[in-house]
Amino acid sequence: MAHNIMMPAFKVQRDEERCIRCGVCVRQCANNVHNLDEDGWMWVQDDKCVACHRCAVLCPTRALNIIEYPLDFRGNQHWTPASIREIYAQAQSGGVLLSGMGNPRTYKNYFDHLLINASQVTNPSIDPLREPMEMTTYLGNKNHHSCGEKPQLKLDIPLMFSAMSFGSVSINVHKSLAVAAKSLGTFWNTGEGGLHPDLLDFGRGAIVQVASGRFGVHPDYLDNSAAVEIKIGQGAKPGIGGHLPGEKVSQDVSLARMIPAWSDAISPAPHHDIYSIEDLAQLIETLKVATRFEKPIAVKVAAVHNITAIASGVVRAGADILVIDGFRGGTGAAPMRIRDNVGIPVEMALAQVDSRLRDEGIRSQTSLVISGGIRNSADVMKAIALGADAVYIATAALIALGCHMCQMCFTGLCNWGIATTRPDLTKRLNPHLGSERAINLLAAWKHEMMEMMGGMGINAIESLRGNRLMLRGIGLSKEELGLLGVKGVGE
Amino acid sequence: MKVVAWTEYCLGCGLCEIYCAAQHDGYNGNVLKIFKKGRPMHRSRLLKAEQGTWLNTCMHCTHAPCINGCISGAIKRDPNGIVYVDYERCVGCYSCVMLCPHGHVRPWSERHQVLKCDLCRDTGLPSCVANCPNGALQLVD
Amino acid sequence: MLLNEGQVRIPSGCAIAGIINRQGQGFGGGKIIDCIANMHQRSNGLGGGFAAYGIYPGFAEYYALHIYFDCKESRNDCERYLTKNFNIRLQEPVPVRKQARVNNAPIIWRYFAQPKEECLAYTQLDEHEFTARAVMHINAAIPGAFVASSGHNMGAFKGVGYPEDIGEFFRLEDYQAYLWTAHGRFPTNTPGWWGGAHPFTLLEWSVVHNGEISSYDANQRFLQMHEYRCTLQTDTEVITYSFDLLMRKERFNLAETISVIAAPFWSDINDERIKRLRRIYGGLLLNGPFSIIVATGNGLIAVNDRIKLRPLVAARKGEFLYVASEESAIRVVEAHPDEIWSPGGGEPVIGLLADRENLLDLAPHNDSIARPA
Amino acid sequence: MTIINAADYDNYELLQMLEKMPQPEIQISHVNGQRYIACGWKNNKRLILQGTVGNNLGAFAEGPQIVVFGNGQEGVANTMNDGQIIVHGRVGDIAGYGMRGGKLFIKENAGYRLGIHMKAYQEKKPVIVVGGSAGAFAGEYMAGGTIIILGMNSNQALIGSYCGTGMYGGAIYLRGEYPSRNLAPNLKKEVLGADGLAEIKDYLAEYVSFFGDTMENITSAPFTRLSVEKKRPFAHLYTGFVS
Repeated sequence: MAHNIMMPAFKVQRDEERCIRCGVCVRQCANNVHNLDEDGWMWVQDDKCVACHRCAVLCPTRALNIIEYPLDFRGNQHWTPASIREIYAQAQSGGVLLSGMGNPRTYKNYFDHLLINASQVTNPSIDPLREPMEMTTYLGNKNHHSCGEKPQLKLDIPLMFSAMSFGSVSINVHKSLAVAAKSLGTFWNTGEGGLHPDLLDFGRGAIVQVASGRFGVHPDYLDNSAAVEIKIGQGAKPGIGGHLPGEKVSQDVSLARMIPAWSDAISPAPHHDIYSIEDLAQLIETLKVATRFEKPIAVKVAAVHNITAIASGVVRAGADILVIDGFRGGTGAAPMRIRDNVGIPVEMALAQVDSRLRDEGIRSQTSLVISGGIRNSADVMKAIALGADAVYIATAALIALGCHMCQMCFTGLCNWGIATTRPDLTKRLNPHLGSERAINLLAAWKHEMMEMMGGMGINAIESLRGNRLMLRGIGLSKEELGLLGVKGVGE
Repeated sequence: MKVVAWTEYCLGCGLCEIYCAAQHDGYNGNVLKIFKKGRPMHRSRLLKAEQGTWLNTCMHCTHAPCINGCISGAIKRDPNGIVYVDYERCVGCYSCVMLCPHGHVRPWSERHQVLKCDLCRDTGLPSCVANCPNGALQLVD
Repeated sequence: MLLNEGQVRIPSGCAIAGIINRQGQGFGGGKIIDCIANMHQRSNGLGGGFAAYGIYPGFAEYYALHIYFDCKESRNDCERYLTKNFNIRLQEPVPVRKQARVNNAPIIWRYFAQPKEECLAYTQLDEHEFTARAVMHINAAIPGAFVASSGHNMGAFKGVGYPEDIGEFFRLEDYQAYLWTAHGRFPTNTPGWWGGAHPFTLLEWSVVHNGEISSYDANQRFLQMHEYRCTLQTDTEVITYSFDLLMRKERFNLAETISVIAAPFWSDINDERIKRLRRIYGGLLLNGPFSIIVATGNGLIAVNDRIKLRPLVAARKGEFLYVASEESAIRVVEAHPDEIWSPGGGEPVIGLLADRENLLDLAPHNDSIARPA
Repeated sequence: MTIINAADYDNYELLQMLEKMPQPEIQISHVNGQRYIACGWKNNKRLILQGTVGNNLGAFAEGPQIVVFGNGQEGVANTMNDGQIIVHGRVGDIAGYGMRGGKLFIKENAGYRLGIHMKAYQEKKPVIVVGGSAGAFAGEYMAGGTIIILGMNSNQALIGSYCGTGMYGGAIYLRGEYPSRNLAPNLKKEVLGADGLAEIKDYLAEYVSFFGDTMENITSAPFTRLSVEKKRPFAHLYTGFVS
């Protein structure tokens, strides 16, 4: 192939006044951006930089800065620099463009157009510092005909760590989140890559996934869990399967996934035993039978156009927990075109599904958990007020562990030890520190939520669930307000 | 008290050495200043071996051979148990360098004295521990 | 506010079954009920139904209209329309029995009717086309009225419930049909509208179907060009109209019709004529998972999508042909078939009445309305 | 041996009863469509089933020995981790989906998508032997293990199209020809002589012991072996991209 005509995306700036040639950047960059010759000559390869900021953060003299490469194309509103660069990349390689994390584009974010209520005069607000405030919630089938018989999950905080498979993320991410979930009284999710033998003790605190590839799925895996989640789809890449390249299937990943090391791990697009809704009912029943009706069965779907009908079907198929993942949900790798163009915002999906299930009188048969781009406690509050029982977070948890959102997870060269299975990189995430940071984050969110609930005069999370009167829309059209089922500000 | 390295999480980034050097000799942790103006001498060394990297640092032994062998009484133990060098007294005989079974005491040739970890006894938490980006160093009793 | 089928598209999964006696010998509905009841777990109680052929031999020359009414007013409106356009030989309620698990049944009547000569002359339509349009008119324009079936000597019996309960409700054991099909439904959501249950019918066509047609909108927009209005927004309606267009109107034979709706991959088509059909009728390729049983008075055909994403089993015993989503559903009524097999993707199972074999054609044409007495 | 008449119970009663029965060997007669039998079992119980067994027989199981005198439906040995299922008849679609261990012997035909995404792991090497023919997409995404299709008790074509699409491990043995034009680009085929059957000789012997053909008869026809030529069929599908 001829000379690559792509210029770098980022420029690494080194302040020579400050650089002390200590070599920390050289040793920390897995992309080999920084180089130190024996004669003390420092040089950088900008085209390898992914702007993960590892070098800049660790540089003891703050000598490094990374900026977008200043050389820009001639201004064009249609042929943006990104669209031109994408064509260069495909013309060079002939490949499907791959990217990591969730949809980064400028679609409307409905969380940012919702405002939360507070009490003034007519009912008192509550001071969460001194008065009781209940954040406990239960997930599962709460149909009054079957209450008490169906297995439930008890959450001390309406937040859980969403599915990220070992392989796409490092073992230390799993360790961090497993420890954090236990300490917080909530659950983490294994993702579709099985459970590493080191984490067997944390299985009972885990929601274990059964996905189309059936990696690491065996009777002990199902038994040693809090709940089983059938992964139909994920928000970052609805409708397609997954592909963990052999380079990431290390000896350890091989143990958990139960496939030979260094072989590709391909998840088919569908579960081949689910081609229709009654097949989903069949797999749910199969898993219930296999776990002797002791575990709640969750079904995770991506938020797509027909989500209300899908949700109704999933509930009627017997799912105890319905998980809806919006198009901002993260991923280790997704074809960029799919990540950026397929699916819908989870806020809309949630509002519509909750209403639909209530209209059909089946909302109590299932708990509704949403995920996909939840950034802070206000997003969580809004989701619960729109009708969610609980919220899954993953990207936010990874950011707490150090992720800098460079979106290059699929390379396996994560400098923060998160999206990698290389031992030398994996060790960069100390799970003792990681779990502490994850606990801190959720404890802080929990406190913020208690403050906001107190402000509304509510002291139990159940009273917020589906309480859309606690929300008002701002800057939304009448149709959007209608779809969200909330009033406009001032109404 | 001593600093314990947790090999499992040591990245080998070398920041411990850098901050160690900067913390001493009046630089108060100013990395830039010591590297630009001074002569950075770190007290502990980052070791690299096949099985990984770790900070090799003084264990402040209860029966420290370096104290026993010091001909000028320059190596002392403070009330917290920290073994340190009194540079007023050190004459650079290097007995301690030879006596330490772990190589934790190094010659400081240009001053004709020795270097060893003093757990940053004048400034609080050892600088290596405070600046390890991955919690791989811990100060233990 | 929940919308009925017709106002919103409701995908569903299902169980299907069909039995034909190729000699045209009638048998009671108990057999087909046993058959579909065996696959109870494939439905969720929100829809079950049956189509039966040969049940009204005394009225064989009349269109047998099974109509569901929400209330008396809609019945009055509908009857006013019917008497204006049809000579009605007999009208009566469809006999039902109370069934604990079947609720909210509409008012269900049947009418044995023939288009009035003057209406045919005025509209210059043949009687099939005239009746088909009348059915579409009632469904679309008379509120609260829905035509469940409209063919000669046949009827659809469907409602909200498990199919075995619906069968009991409609007293199907009292009918003698030589061809039965059945459907157990697993809709993803439904307000519980009886009209939305399957089979879907048009004239003599009836279709039961398992799966979801991913190409639905492409298909229905193609059919629009041929003056079909897919008012119910169901996959089954699209399937029925596709068969009606290809076989009744365009007069393609079964093999040709199958080569359109479950078209082989381009790389597998050698026949120039089939290639040409696919080029022209590509818009009728039913894409996505399905197994369907299409029936008329002439017989039935069962077929899978071209990559066989739904299960389908067929069996033969003497003059009986059985098809069902699961083998056990056949075994429950015929423990020892002569032959039992799973057809491949796009490979039809054809069960025609013995005297129609040479037809290779399911369609009820004007010139072939002869039916077993 | 304990004998149960499945017709006396509904599906879930039957499953509950089986779960509680301590006997090592249980025979069930008049099975017709009962689903989920032996799902998730972690034991070495022996089950003898007479009739048409419902969907997902032995799914997620680890260890049970199941003999079916009759036919199986969809999802036989779905994601099975270990154990043995012997079907003296035919089975429906997606038999052995995601199977990781154990053996599945079928006397007659298998439906579509046989053994897709089957994978081997350490000492676990799943094996499927089909006496009859198999439908399309057999061995799709196959990552390990062995599928053997003998085409003997069948009047259908030995194997449907798209065999081994996306396969990246394991091997498929066909007793007969496989047309080159149908060969997926990532696969290679070899025509085997009698000595080429060494790897599967034991499995064939087991087949003979269950279903009573002769080894001579089986090995009288040439076998074709389909295996992976390019281990990483999708290695160049994607392009990383710093945007």
